[in-house]
Amino acid sequence: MRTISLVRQLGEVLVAVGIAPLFAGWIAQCRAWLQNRTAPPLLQPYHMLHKLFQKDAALATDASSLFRSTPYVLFGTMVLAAAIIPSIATDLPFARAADAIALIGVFATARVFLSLAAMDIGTAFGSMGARREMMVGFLAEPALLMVLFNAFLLFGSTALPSLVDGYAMKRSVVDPSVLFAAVAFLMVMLAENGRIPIDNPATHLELTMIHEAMLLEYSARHLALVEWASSLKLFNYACIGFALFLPWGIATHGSDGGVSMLIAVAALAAKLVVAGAGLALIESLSAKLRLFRAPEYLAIAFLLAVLGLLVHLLLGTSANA
Amino acid sequence: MELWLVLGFPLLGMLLLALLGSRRFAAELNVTISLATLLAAALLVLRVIRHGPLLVGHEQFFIDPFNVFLVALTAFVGLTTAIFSRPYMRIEEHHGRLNPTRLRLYHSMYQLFMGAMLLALLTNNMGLLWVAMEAATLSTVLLVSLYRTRASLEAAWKYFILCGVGIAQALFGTILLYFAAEQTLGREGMTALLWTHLNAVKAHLEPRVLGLAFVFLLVGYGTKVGLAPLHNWLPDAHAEGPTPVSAVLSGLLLNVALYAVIRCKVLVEGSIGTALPGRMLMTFGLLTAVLGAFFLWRQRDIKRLFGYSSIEHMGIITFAFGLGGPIANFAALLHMTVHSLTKSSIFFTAGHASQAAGTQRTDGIRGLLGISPTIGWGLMLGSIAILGMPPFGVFASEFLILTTAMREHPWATPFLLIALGVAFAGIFSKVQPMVFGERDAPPLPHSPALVPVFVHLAMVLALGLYMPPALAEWYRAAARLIG
Amino acid sequence: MSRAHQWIAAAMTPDHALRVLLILILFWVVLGAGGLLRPRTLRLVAHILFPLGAVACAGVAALAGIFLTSGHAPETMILPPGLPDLPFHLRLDPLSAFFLLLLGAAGAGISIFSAGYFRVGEGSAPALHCLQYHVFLASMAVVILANDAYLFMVAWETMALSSYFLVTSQHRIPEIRRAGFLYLLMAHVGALCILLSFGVLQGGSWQFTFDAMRGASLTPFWATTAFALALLGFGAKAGLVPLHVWLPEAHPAAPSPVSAMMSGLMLKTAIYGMLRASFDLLHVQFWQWGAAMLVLGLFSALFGAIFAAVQTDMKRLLAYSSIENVGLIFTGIGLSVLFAASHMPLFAALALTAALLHALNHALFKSLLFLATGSVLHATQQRSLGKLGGLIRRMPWVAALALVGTLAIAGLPPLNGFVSEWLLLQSFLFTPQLPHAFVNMLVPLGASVLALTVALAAYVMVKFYGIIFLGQPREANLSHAHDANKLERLGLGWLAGGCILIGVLPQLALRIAAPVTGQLLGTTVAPALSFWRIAPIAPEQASYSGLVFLAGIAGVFAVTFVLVRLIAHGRTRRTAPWDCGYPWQTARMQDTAEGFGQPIRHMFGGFFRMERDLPAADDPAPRYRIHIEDRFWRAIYQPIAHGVQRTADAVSILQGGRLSVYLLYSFLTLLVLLVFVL
Amino acid sequence: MLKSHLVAELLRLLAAGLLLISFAMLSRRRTQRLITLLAWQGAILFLSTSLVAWDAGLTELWYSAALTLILKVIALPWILHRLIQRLGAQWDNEPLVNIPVTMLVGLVLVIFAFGLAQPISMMATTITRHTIGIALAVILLSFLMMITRRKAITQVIGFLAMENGLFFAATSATYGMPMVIELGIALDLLVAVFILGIFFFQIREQFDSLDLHHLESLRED
Repeated sequence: MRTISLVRQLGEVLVAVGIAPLFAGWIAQCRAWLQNRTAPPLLQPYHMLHKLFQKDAALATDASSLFRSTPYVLFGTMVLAAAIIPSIATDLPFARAADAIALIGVFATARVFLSLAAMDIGTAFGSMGARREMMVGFLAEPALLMVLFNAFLLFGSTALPSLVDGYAMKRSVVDPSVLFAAVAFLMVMLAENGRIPIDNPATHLELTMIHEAMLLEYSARHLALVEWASSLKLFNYACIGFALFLPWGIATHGSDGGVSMLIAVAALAAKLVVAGAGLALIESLSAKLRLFRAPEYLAIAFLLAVLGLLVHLLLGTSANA
Repeated sequence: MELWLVLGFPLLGMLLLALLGSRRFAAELNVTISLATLLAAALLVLRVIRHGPLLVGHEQFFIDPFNVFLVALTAFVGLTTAIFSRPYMRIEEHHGRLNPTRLRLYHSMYQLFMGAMLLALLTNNMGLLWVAMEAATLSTVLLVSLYRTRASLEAAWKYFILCGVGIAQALFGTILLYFAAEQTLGREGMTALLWTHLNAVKAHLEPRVLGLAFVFLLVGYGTKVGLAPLHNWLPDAHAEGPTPVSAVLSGLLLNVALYAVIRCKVLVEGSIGTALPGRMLMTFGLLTAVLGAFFLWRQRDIKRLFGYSSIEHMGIITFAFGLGGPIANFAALLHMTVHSLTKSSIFFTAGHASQAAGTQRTDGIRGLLGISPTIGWGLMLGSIAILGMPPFGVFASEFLILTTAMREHPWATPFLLIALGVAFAGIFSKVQPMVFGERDAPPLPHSPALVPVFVHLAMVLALGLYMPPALAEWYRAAARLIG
Repeated sequence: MSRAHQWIAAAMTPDHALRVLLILILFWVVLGAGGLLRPRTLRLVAHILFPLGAVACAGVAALAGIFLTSGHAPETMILPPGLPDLPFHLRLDPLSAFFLLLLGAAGAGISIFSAGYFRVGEGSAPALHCLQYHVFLASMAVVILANDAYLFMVAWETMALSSYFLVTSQHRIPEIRRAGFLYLLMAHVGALCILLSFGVLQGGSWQFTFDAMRGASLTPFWATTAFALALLGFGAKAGLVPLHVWLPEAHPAAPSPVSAMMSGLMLKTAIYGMLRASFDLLHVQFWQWGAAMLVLGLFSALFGAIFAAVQTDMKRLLAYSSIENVGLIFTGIGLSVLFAASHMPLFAALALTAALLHALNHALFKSLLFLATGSVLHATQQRSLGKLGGLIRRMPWVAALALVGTLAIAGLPPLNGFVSEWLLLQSFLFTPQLPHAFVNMLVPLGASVLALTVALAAYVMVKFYGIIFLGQPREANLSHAHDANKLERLGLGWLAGGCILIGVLPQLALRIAAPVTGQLLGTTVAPALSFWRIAPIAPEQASYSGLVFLAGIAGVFAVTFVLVRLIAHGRTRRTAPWDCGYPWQTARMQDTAEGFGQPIRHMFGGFFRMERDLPAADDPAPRYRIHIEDRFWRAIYQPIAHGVQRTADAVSILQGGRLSVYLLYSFLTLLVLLVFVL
Repeated sequence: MLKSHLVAELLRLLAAGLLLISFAMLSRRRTQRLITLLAWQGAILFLSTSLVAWDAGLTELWYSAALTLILKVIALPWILHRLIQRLGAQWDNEPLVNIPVTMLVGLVLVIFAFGLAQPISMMATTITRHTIGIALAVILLSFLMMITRRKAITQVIGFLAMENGLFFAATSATYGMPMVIELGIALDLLVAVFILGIFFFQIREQFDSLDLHHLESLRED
């Protein structure tokens, strides 16, 4: 592989790691505006991370090494995912290391580690959170897989770069099935990232927590890494969404270095801004569901994806033309 | 010459033991005579191997591939049973269920029984065959009623009446056979009842008469084979008689009766030229196997249990003979051999097991492995063998029978499957708790002689893995003979 | 010495592979018998025989591996014993070699572990264990090598028998006896079905060798009958729903190494048989076969996962998870048949590769986990999840190695479980191209069921690991649990190493699976795109690299760790857990196994028969009890049992004890027959 | 010629008598009577056998006739008689099925037997060939009797009657079996009766009755 692509890769990863908290902050700000609260400063997440890194870590007496290493594992997986997802350019050395299905695997790894760590101390809330997290996970994955199936039917590939390139090749109108898939993906994304309506990142009521309940025992640098990782996860999902549904602007395979890169970065920024606002809007418009409703919610997402599939198979010929 | 020895020793033994049967050394004498018989049989077998089939005594006696191995088998099991019965009967005496006079009766009747069966196997004369079968019945009736308890008397009585009536039917069949043969062979030289002659001219015998004759012979000898619904005497006799008798009943008498049926089947099939006799045997066989299996399911008496298992296996063998053809007949003969070896060894262990536990009820026998590993493993391995688990020989024959049936008569396989499955569940669910689990019994007063058990099982195992060429050749020849 | 070297060299050249394999198998039997020299003492068995057995296992695996990679032609051999016209035929071809590799690789780990595991006074005598164990191993190897129906059946039933005795080694416990009985019964009935299937397969040629069966031409009806019978027989052994009832009873009842053997290895012989029958002997003819296997497989997978999620006994949980994994394997096979029958050999090869790989992986991680439960059992005398917890602090070795197995079976990259599931999903992606309308629309849904199952498996495994090893010990006596001994660690380590190796370098596994697909389907997927990446169909379509995964995560881990150390100071305070400031936290307040089951029971209530008694509000000593039962038991098995019982009762009227009636029977029989011949 | 015609007539007469006796046995209640009838049956057998022997001029048939006289007319009835004297067992016994029905069934059986025997009679060469049907009928009737009676002794009598029927069949169809067989059969029969005798005493000392309903304990419960 050429050095230039390595540079790109590195650059992309750094960008991702760098602006992921910003994205989270942006969403928070939009939400605040929508609920006419005075918004926290845009860079609030960075301040928080900085502060957390300064503190002494308070660790439960019998926390095992699993508990301590989990934050690093989480961060590692998320960075790896960021490296795989073509957010700016498609020909990346890492991008070929895993297709979208494998990407689901990466997120699953992160989820399992976090849940195990949550159970490690043996507190009531920790294990409860772990259980709920895993439940949401096994409900979300089939839906996500169906979305990817859709993409595969369109472009005959599950490797994200190929998908993006595929879009670049055929400038046809959007396939009807994509609409269904997109909605399904959005719902899954909300669920997976612990947003309303499944979970509320801003809640302080332990009994309703899912994601937060697992972090109760973490503090200082560990907490910082976990938070960073989760904002990175949100960012990654957003990028997957872009790659699947709005790949315009991403520097595709053939395109040469400089200019296309700049365009790509600009495009990414624009998309993120819009997406953040959109997410905030959805979150403020919808109310949090009771936990027992979560299966129904995700079942709907699943059905939408399947519907997309069937739509494609029924109208398949015209769409492929 | 050897043939006369084979027939002579048991008769001599009967007389000797009738005189000395109550002495201390009677059991040893019994063993010795059985050993002598076995040796004579071995000589006979050697001779047949060397000179092939032979026909002696004014053609009244003969040896062909079909009966040679049955003779050997009968003599062998006779010996092992005698060996087993020595300590077994001592224990019975020790428990006060028998006294010397009864033992005398037992020993001499045992020898008479062996002699009668050998005669039935060796004779070429259908009439003599009938006489021998009747003699075997009478001797075993006395053996079954040996304990003189209500139950044993009842069992013996039923055995006597049912088999007597049956045997009477067989006599009528024989008369009809004679009648038909007379038409072609004439009365001169009394050849009209000799199987070899009948077999030679079977194509010319009047089919309708032979059809009738076969029905009577089938019902007659079939009663002794234990074909359902003529089997009712069998479980009672097995359960109430002394265990050695159960062993020889299951292991030998049923074989001999079936042997008679098959001899007749050969003639009749040759005469009427249709598959009717075969079909009859198949139907009887399936019915017997299935009914036997279902009877097994709810047994609570260990000896009844294995009595019914004998019924089931006789059904399978009969079915196989009914299938006909080289492979099925081969399998049937093999199954006869392994069944009698396995079943007798099972009865040996079952007998000692019930002695050790002081009851024949299956729920009273527990933890045999704890009481005596040899008894426990003997019973476990024996049951596994009889249930058709490889690498035991029973599986080899069932393998052939099932595969043949699957090709030739697929409709029959579900029944066989049901029979085997139910029998497996029925037997194993009883045997497992008897062998395993906690122990609760004192050791036996005399140490049991279980060498025969493991010798039998070893032979069955060997037959499952490797069959001596001579034996295989006999089986093949016999299979051809039966057609 | 040099002679020995030459001999070994000769052995390692593939053209003697079969002979050497036989010698090794014989060696197992000899080892087993060797134990009887000193029946009651442990030393001989533990320190000599079992390790030697493990070496033999490794040898078998090595030979099979060499055979597979060298691409040598199949070897056949005929041994004198057997039936008169049917001596024992043996054959070593890629398919059998692959499963021998599986057997040897996993068997080595289990044998080493067993060397440290068996104790005196637990169940039957050590020598007996040793004998049954090695006969079990040998019979499995012979099943895989057999090339005629009779030898196959003999080995097959010997396998069932030896494993039965191992299962019931603690026969004083009634439940264990019951489990053993159920197991042997199902095994025997299944074997009869297989036997009948062979009866059909020989096609009237009366040749029971597999070569003859390959040649035999069957009508579609007979071919399908043979297939159905084989599916019944092998399905019963593999624990395919609804023939699975014996599995969750028998596997937990056995001593842990035996459970590992049964789940890890014995189930695979059923897979092998299914492949042998449907691909090799019946050369797949109808796509309906594939559809049937696909449906059964998917259902078993989901069923297994759901039931595993609600178990409260750690070994039962693993047993149900075995049902799930077997379901996944059958799904792959079914898919492969579907493609093969529709003339898409490449996709068929992909699906088959996935199935084979998953078989191998399952052998590794399921054995690993069962062995781990064995160590836990020895350390705590506890099987119930409700009485375990926090063992990661007492048994760090077992915990660490079990974590590998847990992640692997949960299908997480970069471990082996993920690879096979990824391949399976990949092969599902091509189902829309099937030429059968509706099928190609419905099958994709299968993929989602698959995804659901896989994700559920992750849930189950978090429950398994979290409740056993993490959290606070739920019982006082757990505080003095001891870690596994050296031999046990070695065994666990071997298996965990296998999981990691295949996960990181899946191309190795693809390489050894390739000859098999080549043999059965005539084509293979691309084993490896480059030394670090696999792309079974085409690189631009989908590719995966376990190596990069590991490197990436590990690299970032290291970098962040260093950076954090540099930027932030690494000071840590040890305090009591914060737990939202709740001070009276006790171990009893942790989430329990039942608690973990609750969402599943809530969502999939239809699958279970539940008996639950909830405590009253004012109960001073509240007790919550729930009993889960699967519906098949009442739906299928109890009716059968009752039917047999009723029939038996009806039949027993025949034996009414009245002589006149008996005479009447024979009289009527006589008359009927007379009318018949008249 | 005339002689053989006369013999044939006589034989038919005797055969009819045999059948008649069988029916009488079905209808009789008193054990004593049954034994007498059994003896009569034997006597008829003796007569018919000797007639056939005289007609066909077969010496061995004379032997078997003599055997019949000794065994079936004198020995067995006498033994049975002594037995019931000793056992004090000359009670009435009520059959399980009431007598008219039994007779009716018997009638059907006779027809059936004739139907069966038809082909055989056709091809038989003996002058007695028409009596084969009757022999078969006698066998079946005695079988019926064994089924319907509930005393041990009556069953035995039925058994012996069946033996008589067989013997009659043998003589009428084939001028009797070879001598060896005849002897064997006779011996077996004698032994059988002795064993039965022993049994009666044992059964009575165990159950102090010869009623068969005591012998119904061995069954599947």
